[in-house]
Amino acid sequence: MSAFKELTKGIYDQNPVFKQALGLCPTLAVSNSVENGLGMGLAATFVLVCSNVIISLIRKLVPAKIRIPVYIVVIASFVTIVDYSMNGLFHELHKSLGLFIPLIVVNCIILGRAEAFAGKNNIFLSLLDGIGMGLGFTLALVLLGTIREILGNGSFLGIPVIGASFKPVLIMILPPGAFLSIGFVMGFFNWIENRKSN
Amino acid sequence: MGFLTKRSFSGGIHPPSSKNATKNSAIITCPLPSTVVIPVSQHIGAPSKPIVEVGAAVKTGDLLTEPGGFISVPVHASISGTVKAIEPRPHPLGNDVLSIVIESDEKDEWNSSIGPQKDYLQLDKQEKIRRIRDAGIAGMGGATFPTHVKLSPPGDKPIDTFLLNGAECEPYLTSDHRLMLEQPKKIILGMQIIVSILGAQNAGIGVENNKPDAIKVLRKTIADLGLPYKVYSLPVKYPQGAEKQLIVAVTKRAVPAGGLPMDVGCVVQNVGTAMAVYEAVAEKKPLVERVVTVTGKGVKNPQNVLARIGTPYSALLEFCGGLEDNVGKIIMGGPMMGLAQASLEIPVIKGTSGLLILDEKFSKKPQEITCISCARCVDVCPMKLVPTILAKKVKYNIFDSLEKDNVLDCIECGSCAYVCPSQINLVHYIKYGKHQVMKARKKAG
Amino acid sequence: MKDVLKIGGILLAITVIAAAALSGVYSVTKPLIEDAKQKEQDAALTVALAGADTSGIYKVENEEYVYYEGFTERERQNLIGYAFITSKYGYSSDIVTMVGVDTAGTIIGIKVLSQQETPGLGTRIAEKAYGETKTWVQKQFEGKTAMGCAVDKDGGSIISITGATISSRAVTNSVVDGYKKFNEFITKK
Amino acid sequence: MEKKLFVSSSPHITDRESVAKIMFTVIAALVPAGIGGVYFFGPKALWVILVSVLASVATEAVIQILMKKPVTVGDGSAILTGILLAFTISVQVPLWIPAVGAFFAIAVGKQVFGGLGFNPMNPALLGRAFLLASWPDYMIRFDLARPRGGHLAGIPINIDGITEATPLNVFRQLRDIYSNTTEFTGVQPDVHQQIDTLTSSYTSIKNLFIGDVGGCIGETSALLLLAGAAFLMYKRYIGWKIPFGYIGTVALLSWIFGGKTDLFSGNILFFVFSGGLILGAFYMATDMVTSPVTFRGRILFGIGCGVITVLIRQVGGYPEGVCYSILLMNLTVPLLDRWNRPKVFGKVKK
Repeated sequence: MSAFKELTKGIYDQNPVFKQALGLCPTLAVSNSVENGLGMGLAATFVLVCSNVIISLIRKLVPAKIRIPVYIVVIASFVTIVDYSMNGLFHELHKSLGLFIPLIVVNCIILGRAEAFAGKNNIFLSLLDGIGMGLGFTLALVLLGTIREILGNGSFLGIPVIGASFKPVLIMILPPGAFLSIGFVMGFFNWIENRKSN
Repeated sequence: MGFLTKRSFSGGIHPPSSKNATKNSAIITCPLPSTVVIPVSQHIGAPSKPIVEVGAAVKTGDLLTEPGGFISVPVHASISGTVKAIEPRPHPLGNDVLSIVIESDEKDEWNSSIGPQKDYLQLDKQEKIRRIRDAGIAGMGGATFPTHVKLSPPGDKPIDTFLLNGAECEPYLTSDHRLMLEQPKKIILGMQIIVSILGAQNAGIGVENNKPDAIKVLRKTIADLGLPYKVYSLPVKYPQGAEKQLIVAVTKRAVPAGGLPMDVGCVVQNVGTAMAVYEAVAEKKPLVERVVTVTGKGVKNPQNVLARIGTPYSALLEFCGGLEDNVGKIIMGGPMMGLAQASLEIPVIKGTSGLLILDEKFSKKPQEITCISCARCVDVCPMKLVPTILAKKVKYNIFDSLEKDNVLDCIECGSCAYVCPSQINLVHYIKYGKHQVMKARKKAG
Repeated sequence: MKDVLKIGGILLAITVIAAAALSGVYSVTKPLIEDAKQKEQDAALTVALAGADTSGIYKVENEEYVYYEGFTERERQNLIGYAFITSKYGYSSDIVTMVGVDTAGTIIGIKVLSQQETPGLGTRIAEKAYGETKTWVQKQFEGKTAMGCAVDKDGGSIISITGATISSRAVTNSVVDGYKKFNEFITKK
Repeated sequence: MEKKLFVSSSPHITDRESVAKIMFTVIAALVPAGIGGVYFFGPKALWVILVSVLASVATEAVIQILMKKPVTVGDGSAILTGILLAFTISVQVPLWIPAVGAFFAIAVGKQVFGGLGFNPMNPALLGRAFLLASWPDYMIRFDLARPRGGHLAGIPINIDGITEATPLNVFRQLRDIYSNTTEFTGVQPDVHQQIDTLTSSYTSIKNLFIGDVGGCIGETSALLLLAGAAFLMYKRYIGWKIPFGYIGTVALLSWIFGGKTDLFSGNILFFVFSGGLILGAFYMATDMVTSPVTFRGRILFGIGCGVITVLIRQVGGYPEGVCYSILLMNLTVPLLDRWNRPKVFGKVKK
C-alpha cells in the first residue's frame, strides 16, 4: 500500500461520510452552510490528524486493555484545544457551531481511525490517513453545505449567488434538508459505483 | 360484531353464482366411453396397488387395485372390457400417474356380487366401514379424502355432530344441487348409515339458501323417512362449503387453528359421498360413476352428466355438444378452487365435481401489478389471515416467519385473489409458501 | 497486581500530560476568549445605547442584577439611558436580547445576542431585510415604550414576522418582562 | 389438440376490480369538492389544481421513462396525488408552488421508494409538508381567501393584523390573546365574546359546513367532501374505521381540551369541520398504500391521527395538524400491522 494511497483513500474510495456512513451526526447538524461545514470539517481534521499522530506514537506503550480510554483522553484533549482556540479566534463561527465542537470527541470517524488505523500503523502513515480522512470529511461537509446553502438560502459562503427572484427552498437549511441532500448524494455515489461495476 | 348471530362465518365473498345454465337440467347419463383411464391414485393418501394384469378381462365394479395403506382406497373397473395398459397417464393434478386403461366390450356387465343387501343397517360398525372402504369412496366434494378414515375417528375424539355439506358454494357447479333434488332418498339413507357409524346425536344438512327447492325436497324426504335430521338454510356466501366455515355457521363451534373438525366433535361429508356410502353399504356398489357438471361459455350444451370414473374429458365434452371455438381454459372443479387442465385426454376421477370451460376472454389473467395494501384480501379471508403480508413474504423469499403467520391455516379458497384489485394471485404465492414451510418442517424432522 | 499498577500508571501519566497541555492552552486562550466576548458585548451595547460615548458605558453589578448605564461623556455626564439583558424561550431556543431604554422607558436600541430559531423564519428577528439597514427588532422596537410593547396578534403595534409569530411574540414579551424587572430594581434603589 | 389451453392456478375468476378503477372512483368523489373550491376561491383554484395534476403526471411519466420502467400514469394514482396536493394548499400561492410540490410528492414521496405500493408516506401530504417547510410565507397566506363574502362570525374587528384567516388560525389567535395574561398586553374585554361567537354561533358552523370560509382549496367544504366520502363508503373503497376513529378522537379530545380555559367546553362541530380534518380523515388517512391492513391496526391508526392532530392544534406551533399527524402515523403502519394481526380462525388464546 503506497503512502499516496493512504492519503487519498479517504477522499473518495473510503469517504467517511458517503462510503462508510461515519460521523453522520455532525454532518447532518452543521452542514447547513458552507462556512459551518468548512469550520467543522477543519476542526475535526485538526483533531483527527493530531490524535492519529499521538496515538500512533504511543501505540506500543499503551496496553490493549486501556487503549479506548487512552484514545478518548487524547481525542478529548485535542477537542478542548480546538474548542478554546476557536472560541478565542473565531468567536462567531464558534457560536454557530455551538455544541458540535465539543461533540467532536464522540465523532466516530476519529475514534474509528484511531482504532482501525493509527493504533496499528506508523506515524507517517497515520498522519497521511488522518489528513486524507479529515479532508474527505471536510469535503463531504462542504459539498452538503454548498447544496444546502445554495438551495436553501440562495447563497454561497454568505454571498448571494442566485438572483433575487429565486425563492430559497427553506427546507434545505432545516434538518430535513440534511437528510434529503445526504440521501441524494449517497444515492448518486451508489449509482456511480453500480455503473462502474457493471 | 354479531357475525355469529346469523348462520354464517366472518369474511367471504359474493361471486356471481353462474349456476343458471345447468341448475335446472336434470342429470343425464353419459354413454359408455370406448376406453376409460383409471388412475390408481384418485384420493389423498398412498396410491393403491394394481392387482390386475394387462390383458385381463374385467367386469364393471371389479376390483382393480388394493389400498396402499390405511389412508388409501382401491379403484374399480368402471366399464366391462379388457385391461389394455397399465402405464402413467396424464392426471388432473398435472403430473402423469400410473393408470389402468380399460377398453370397453360395450356390454357393461356388472360384477355379480353387486345388488341390494338386506338389513344393512343392522351390520356392525366395522363391516359398514369396510364396505365403504372396499367401495373406494373418497370425499366427492373435491378434496377426495378417504371417507372410511374420516368415519373412524380416534376414541378420544367423541363425535356428537354429523353435517352433510350441500352448500355447493363454488360458482357454476350444480352437481350436488341436482343430486339433492333427484336422489334425496339415497342421500338421506346414506346419512343415516354414517350417523349410525359415528353414533352422532345431532345430524343436519347445510344448504345455501339459493337452492330453496333442494331444501324443500330434503325436508320432505327426511319427514317421510321419519328421521330427526335438520336442514339448515345458509346465507349465500363463498366459501360456505368449506368444512370449518360450514361447522361454524351451523354449530357456532370454531375448529381450532391447525385442527380438524373432529376436534370439536364434528364430521362433515359431501352429499355425493353420502349417496355413494348408501350404495356401498346397501348395494355393495363400488364408486364407479359420479355426477359432473359440464358448464361454462366454452361448451355448447352445458348439463349435469352422470359419467363413469375414467371417462376422458374429450368423450364427456363430445356428449355435451363439443367445445366452442373460443375455448381458453378447462377447469376441473369450480372456478375458485378448481384446477386448470392441460389436456382433453385427462379422465374424470372421483373428485371431479365439474368441468368448467371458460372462453378466451375469461381465461387470460390481467398483468399483476404491485400491491397497494387495500386490505380487501384481509377483509374477505374466512380464516382471518393477512394474505397480503403472506404473499409479500413469499414473493421476497422470506419463509422463516411464515409458519408463525399461520400460513398453514390457509384453506386456499381463493377469496383473496378474487377481490385483489392489483390482480395478484395471492393463493398461488401462499400455496408455494405452504410448500416451503412443509419442506422445512420435513427437513427439521 | 503489578499489571494493575502498570496500567494505572500509564493512564495516570497520559492524563497528567493531557491536563498539563490543556492548562497551557487555557492560559493562552483565556484572554482571547474574554476579549472576543467583551467585543461582542461592546458591539451590542453600542447598538442598545446608541448615542452614548463608547467609553461612557458602565456596568452596574451587584448580587442580584446586572445592567449598564450609558453617558454621553466619559466622566458619567449626561445619563442617556440604561441597557439590560433579557431572554425568553421562543420557538426552539432561548432568545437573548440586549435592550437599551432611556430614563423615560423608551427603547433606544435593541440587539439579539443569541438565538437558535428556525432558519429563514424565526431567525429573521435578528436579520436585516433586503435593502434595510436595521434588523427586524431594531425596526420594530426602537422608539417604542418598552412597557406597552405587544405583537399585532395580541393587539399591539409590533408587526410580527409572517410564519414566526412565536419568535416575534417571545422577543416582544421578553422586552416587556425585562423592562419590568429592570424597573422594579431601579425604583427599589 | 390443436388449440392451446391456458393453465394457471386457481381462482380462475376475479371481481374485475382494478387499481385504476379505485383511483378514478376516488377522483370522481373529489370532483364536487374541487368544484366547490373553484366556486369559493375563484378560477385561480382551477389553475392550481390543473398545474398540480399535470406536474404529478409528468413527473411520474418522466421518472418512469428515465428508470426504464413501464409508465403507469394510466392507473390514476398520480392524478389523485396531484388533486389531493392542490386541495391542501392556499389559492394564493404562485403557480410554481403546486408544480414544485407535485414534483417533490411524486419524485421523493413515491418514485424514490419504488413507485405505487411502496411509498411509506402519503405522497400528497409529503409534498405539502415540503412546501410548508420550504415556503411558509406563501403557504400560510389566506387573507384573500374569501372572495365570495363568506365569513366567520366573531372575527374581531379591532385586530387588524390577522393575515391567516382560517377558522383555526383565528381561534388560536383569539385564545392566545385570552390566555396571554401579561398585564401589559391585557385581555381585551370582548375576546371572550368573540371566541364564543366564532366557535359556536350558527353562522360560523353553517359557513364551516358549507365551506364558505378561508382555508386551502379543497378542504373547506365539509358538505361536499362528505358527499364524496359517502359515495366511496357505499362503493366500499374506504372503510369506516380510520375516518371514524380519527374524527371521533378529534371530536372527543377537542371537546375536552378545546375550550377557552375550562375542560369539557370545546365546541365539537367547530373543531370537526374546521381545517383539513374531513379531507384528511376520509381521503388521506384512508390512502390504502399508507394505512394499516388489519382491523385493529386501522382503528388505532385513526385514533393516533386524532391524538396527534389535537396535540398539534392545541399546543403545537401550527394551528392545524392534520397533515403532520397523518404523515407521522403513516410511519407507524408496519408496526401497527405487525402488532395487530387478526386472531386466526379457531385460534385459542393460551
